[in-house]
Amino acid sequence: MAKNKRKSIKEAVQLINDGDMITFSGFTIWRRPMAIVYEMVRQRKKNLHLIEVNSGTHGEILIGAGCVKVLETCWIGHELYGKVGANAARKLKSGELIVEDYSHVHMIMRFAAGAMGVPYLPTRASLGTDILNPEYDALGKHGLRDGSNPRIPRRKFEFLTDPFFGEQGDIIHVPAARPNVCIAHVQQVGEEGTVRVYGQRYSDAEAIKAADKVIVVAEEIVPEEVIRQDPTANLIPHYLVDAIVEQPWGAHPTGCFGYYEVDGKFIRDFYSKTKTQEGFDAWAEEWILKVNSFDEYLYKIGFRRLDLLRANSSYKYSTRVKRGA
Amino acid sequence: MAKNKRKSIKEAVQLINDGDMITFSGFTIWRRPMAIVYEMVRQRKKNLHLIEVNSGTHGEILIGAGCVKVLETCWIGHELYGKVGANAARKLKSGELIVEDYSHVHMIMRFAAGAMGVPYLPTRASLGTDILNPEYDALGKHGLRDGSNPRIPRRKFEFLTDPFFGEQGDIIHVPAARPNVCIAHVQQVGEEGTVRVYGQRYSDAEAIKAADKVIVVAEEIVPEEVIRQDPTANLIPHYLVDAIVEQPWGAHPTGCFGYYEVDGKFIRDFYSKTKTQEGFDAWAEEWILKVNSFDEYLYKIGFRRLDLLRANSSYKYSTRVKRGA
Amino acid sequence: MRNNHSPAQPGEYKLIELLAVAGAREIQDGEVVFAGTGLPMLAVTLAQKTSAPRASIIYEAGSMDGRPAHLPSSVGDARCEYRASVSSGLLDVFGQLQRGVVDLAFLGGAEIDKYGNVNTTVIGGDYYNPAVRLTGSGGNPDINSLAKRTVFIMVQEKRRFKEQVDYVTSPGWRVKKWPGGEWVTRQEAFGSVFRGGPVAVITSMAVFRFDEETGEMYLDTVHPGVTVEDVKNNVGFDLDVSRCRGETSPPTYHELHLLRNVIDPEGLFLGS
Amino acid sequence: MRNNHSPAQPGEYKLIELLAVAGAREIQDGEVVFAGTGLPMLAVTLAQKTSAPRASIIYEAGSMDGRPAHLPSSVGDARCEYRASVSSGLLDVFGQLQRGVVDLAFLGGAEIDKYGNVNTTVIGGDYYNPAVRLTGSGGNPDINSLAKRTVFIMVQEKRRFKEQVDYVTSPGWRVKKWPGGEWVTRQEAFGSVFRGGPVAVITSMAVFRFDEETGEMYLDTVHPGVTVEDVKNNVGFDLDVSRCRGETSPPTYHELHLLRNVIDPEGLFLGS
Repeated sequence: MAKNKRKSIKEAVQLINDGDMITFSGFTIWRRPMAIVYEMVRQRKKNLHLIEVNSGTHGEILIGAGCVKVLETCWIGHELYGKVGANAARKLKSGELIVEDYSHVHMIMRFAAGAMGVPYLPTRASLGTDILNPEYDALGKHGLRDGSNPRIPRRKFEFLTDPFFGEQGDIIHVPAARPNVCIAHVQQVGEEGTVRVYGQRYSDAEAIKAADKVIVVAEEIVPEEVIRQDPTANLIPHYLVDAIVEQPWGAHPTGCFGYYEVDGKFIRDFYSKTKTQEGFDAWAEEWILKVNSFDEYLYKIGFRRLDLLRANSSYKYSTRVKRGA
Repeated sequence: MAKNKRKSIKEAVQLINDGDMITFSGFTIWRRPMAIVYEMVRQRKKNLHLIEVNSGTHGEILIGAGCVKVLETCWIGHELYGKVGANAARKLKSGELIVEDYSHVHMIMRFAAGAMGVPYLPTRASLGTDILNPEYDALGKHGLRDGSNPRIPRRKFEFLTDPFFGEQGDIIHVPAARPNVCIAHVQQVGEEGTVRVYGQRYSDAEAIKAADKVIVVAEEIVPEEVIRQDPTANLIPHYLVDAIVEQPWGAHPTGCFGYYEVDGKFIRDFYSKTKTQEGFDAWAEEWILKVNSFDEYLYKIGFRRLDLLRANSSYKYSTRVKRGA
Repeated sequence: MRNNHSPAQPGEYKLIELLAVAGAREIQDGEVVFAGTGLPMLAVTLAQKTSAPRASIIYEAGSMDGRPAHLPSSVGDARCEYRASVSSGLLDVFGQLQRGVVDLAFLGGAEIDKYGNVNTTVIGGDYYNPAVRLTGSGGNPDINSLAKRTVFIMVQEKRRFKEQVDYVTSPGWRVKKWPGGEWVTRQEAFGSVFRGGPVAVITSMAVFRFDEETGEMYLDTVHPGVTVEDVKNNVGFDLDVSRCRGETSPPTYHELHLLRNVIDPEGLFLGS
Repeated sequence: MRNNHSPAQPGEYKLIELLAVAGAREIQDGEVVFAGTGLPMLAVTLAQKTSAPRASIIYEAGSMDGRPAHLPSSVGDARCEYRASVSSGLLDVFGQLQRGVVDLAFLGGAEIDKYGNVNTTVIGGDYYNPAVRLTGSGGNPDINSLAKRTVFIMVQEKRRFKEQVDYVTSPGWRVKKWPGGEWVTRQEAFGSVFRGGPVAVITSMAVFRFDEETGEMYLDTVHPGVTVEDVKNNVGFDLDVSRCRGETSPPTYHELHLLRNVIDPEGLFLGS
């Protein structure tokens, strides 16, 4: 019934403009839209403002490649496979990257506010921390809270008290996240755009609903009439989705519940290369710029490795890949 | 593993105290915990403060029976089967019942605030309506906003503006709903208390999480290890549930997705009796006070009627009951 | 043999069928519509089966773009979520509404005034001791205040079309700004979230619209067999009839077929 | 044959095994525990298999009371939600946390000060141009500030145990009240949502607790083979050692068996 939303990865990335505020599906190193991220680097996107509940390997790639000007998040790293975001740390110190720190609850509430169409939400998380220190307002310090960009709030926080129940202690208002684009990797999408996520849904619903434009990459595009047989299992209605792309393994090296495992070895290798800019550049040359497409990238990784990562159909993760030290 | 939470309907109702603030699962005439409601009338609960996203037949029964002092909601009626809440209207006019009007969005946000542990949430719904008229603050007018009951907020609303994006127009803060007890009727509950709802979840998650004490009545108590085979299909973790009761047909005459239809004829008959207090009293005598248990009530309704209401397993509603005029 | 798409004649259709058809014609293809129980359901479902196959319907209990095999009796009905894109709950759908996803709202009302303010709460007497206590607001004011356009479908009676409603449940084009209570335009009250407002009132006698400047209701079309004078006699305020475009288009035979045999064969809202 | 429940001897267990066991002993049966990645997972899983079978674990990516068949490598891992009561997302679990459901938090940190303020953001230099930029807060301050008790598990080094941390990522017993920045007690900062705070810091050398009056850290037990002097030499502030109760209880053979053969046979956190 709906108009044809199907796009190639290249076409989908053309929907993203330089300077856009961007967010993503997933959590740290799980279900990140890597196929799109690699193509963003190939298309040399610039001055992006990443706003994420938490970041991870995908953020480190975009930051290392110089696509990112601002990162608003609570965390960046690679979990067990790389303890910090080395590209972000280097570019923060060189002044190329502005990092705005919020806590995890602050960020999820910012996205919930964006998703619900209100300018802020109240919370009581992380009182007494330097996250709330007015001197550590990075966007403010860089003069970006002057109202000229309507997506950047004029303050980092507001402090209030409760007039309803006479409760003591501060309430913090956190401003809505209002990204231009959300790029999501999910397990299944219907032909009209209905989104189904298997396993933990992280902050996907809030990220998608907060954004003005939504690009969904799925392991599989499935018949809309099939995905609608159990609408309670679906996360996002088709009318909120602008573009759909089918890309099996499209979240590699991050993991995808029910489909494949995190490729820890690949991420650990990436992390080790990111300790210098030269190291990252060489990695990006090899894994992004010298390969023309995600299919070519998969070919380079090889069937043997991918098949080891493939999830057991009962457990929903791989029982064959070696994970330990 | 968990302690035994299984209770009889009588025992579960003993967990509810006179004067408690109470909320329910469901929506208008769908999935209301009727078996518990009937027993509340039998146990002659008093001075209850109902706080509901919307009310329906269950609220009309408690109000008609004189159990309720305050009703905070956006709506009371019986959908197609009775256009207003006649007991509520009568007792409002006689001064026996205090009705506090909020809108649907206000109420769901009040419960979301309660569920998330914040004293209020912001919204922009229903500006310019008399719901916001300070003269129509029923709890305030009755002197109940003096802070003596910690569950009753000191104001009905607060009006603010947005400091983050420079948006014009008022933002309303609505106070959290903080009920003592939520009584929920659901399709399935695990032996440890894990709740699964099939079909629309209405405002069940928010109602349950906002309450301090949670009583769950289910069509079926199922093995915890079975309900945990698909945790993404579950709504509420076991540790939030205090008591579980198994009662097939326990939402009759309201409907239960996948199990049975709304009994429109029964509700229409009830509604017609509620036009006078005498009519209601006679109905309550016949259907509540003269029957000792919900099983006896079901026997009185009869297999033939119940079986017609039974849902088709594909459609999830009855295709055999006559619904039209 | 008569053309299926030709208009039916007076006497060949019921009033409620005319209202459903008039409602359906307000929907543009591809729109996201938020509809209440009853006539709005008939109108939206009819539109999906005729001119607006890509319209999506949200019902406030939590279903999005359901494709019911049988007409739902209320928004909480299991029938609403049959083959829906998503079925969840109130926080999801009202959040989307507040976010600005909804193009058109389809709602009912007991009373309306010349600015489109609607009352479904109390009639007569005092708020605390009314002559008639109704259901309360439900989602009416939320849906109406946060959608881009609203269409009301109502019974036409003089006592229901008032200079000023007894209680503003759902906001029209001139409203009070609380907590002060000063009269302002809808645009002023809503500020940044102003997205539009009531565009049509479809009643048992006519279709009304609102002046863009003054926000006042005017007569757009009268239903076949109804005169402008009849309408004036059933409106409790001074009604602008100068812009009446003539008659409301009647249902086609095809539309009647769909309503009677496909959409509501059980006579749930159409009656038997 | 030696008793499975008798204590293992120094040299028979690794430090990380001791830490996991010390962590597990902080958990009461039936508690709701919110745990971070790594050692906290070992501690909680061990407790569930020994003294606290009815403890439930929440992981911040959205799983509640999972019963993993294989040890998760991070909180987003599919293994977390195996046989969980509910698997959903961040808004759900953080909402429950803020609502007051969580009894105990299990977290890590890079630096800590004598009031239990923890830093995982920047070390050295200036906030805007630090010597070391770490991951940022994650959920550490949220979980610590909204649970009833918090246990930190950390590496013990003098440079990590500071008079004052370079950046307060996660709040201890004396914190700054923003936006003014005046030092206040944790109770004053949190007001109505004060529920408790850090109760223990388990490090590679010892277990520390906090004075109820002053909020200052003191030495509770030293690990087998570690002296009080060793600990003092690895703390950058004046440490109260007067209340030291002696040695941290070592793992039992049964606990070591569970950790090595049942909980982490892949050596994910225990190593090979």
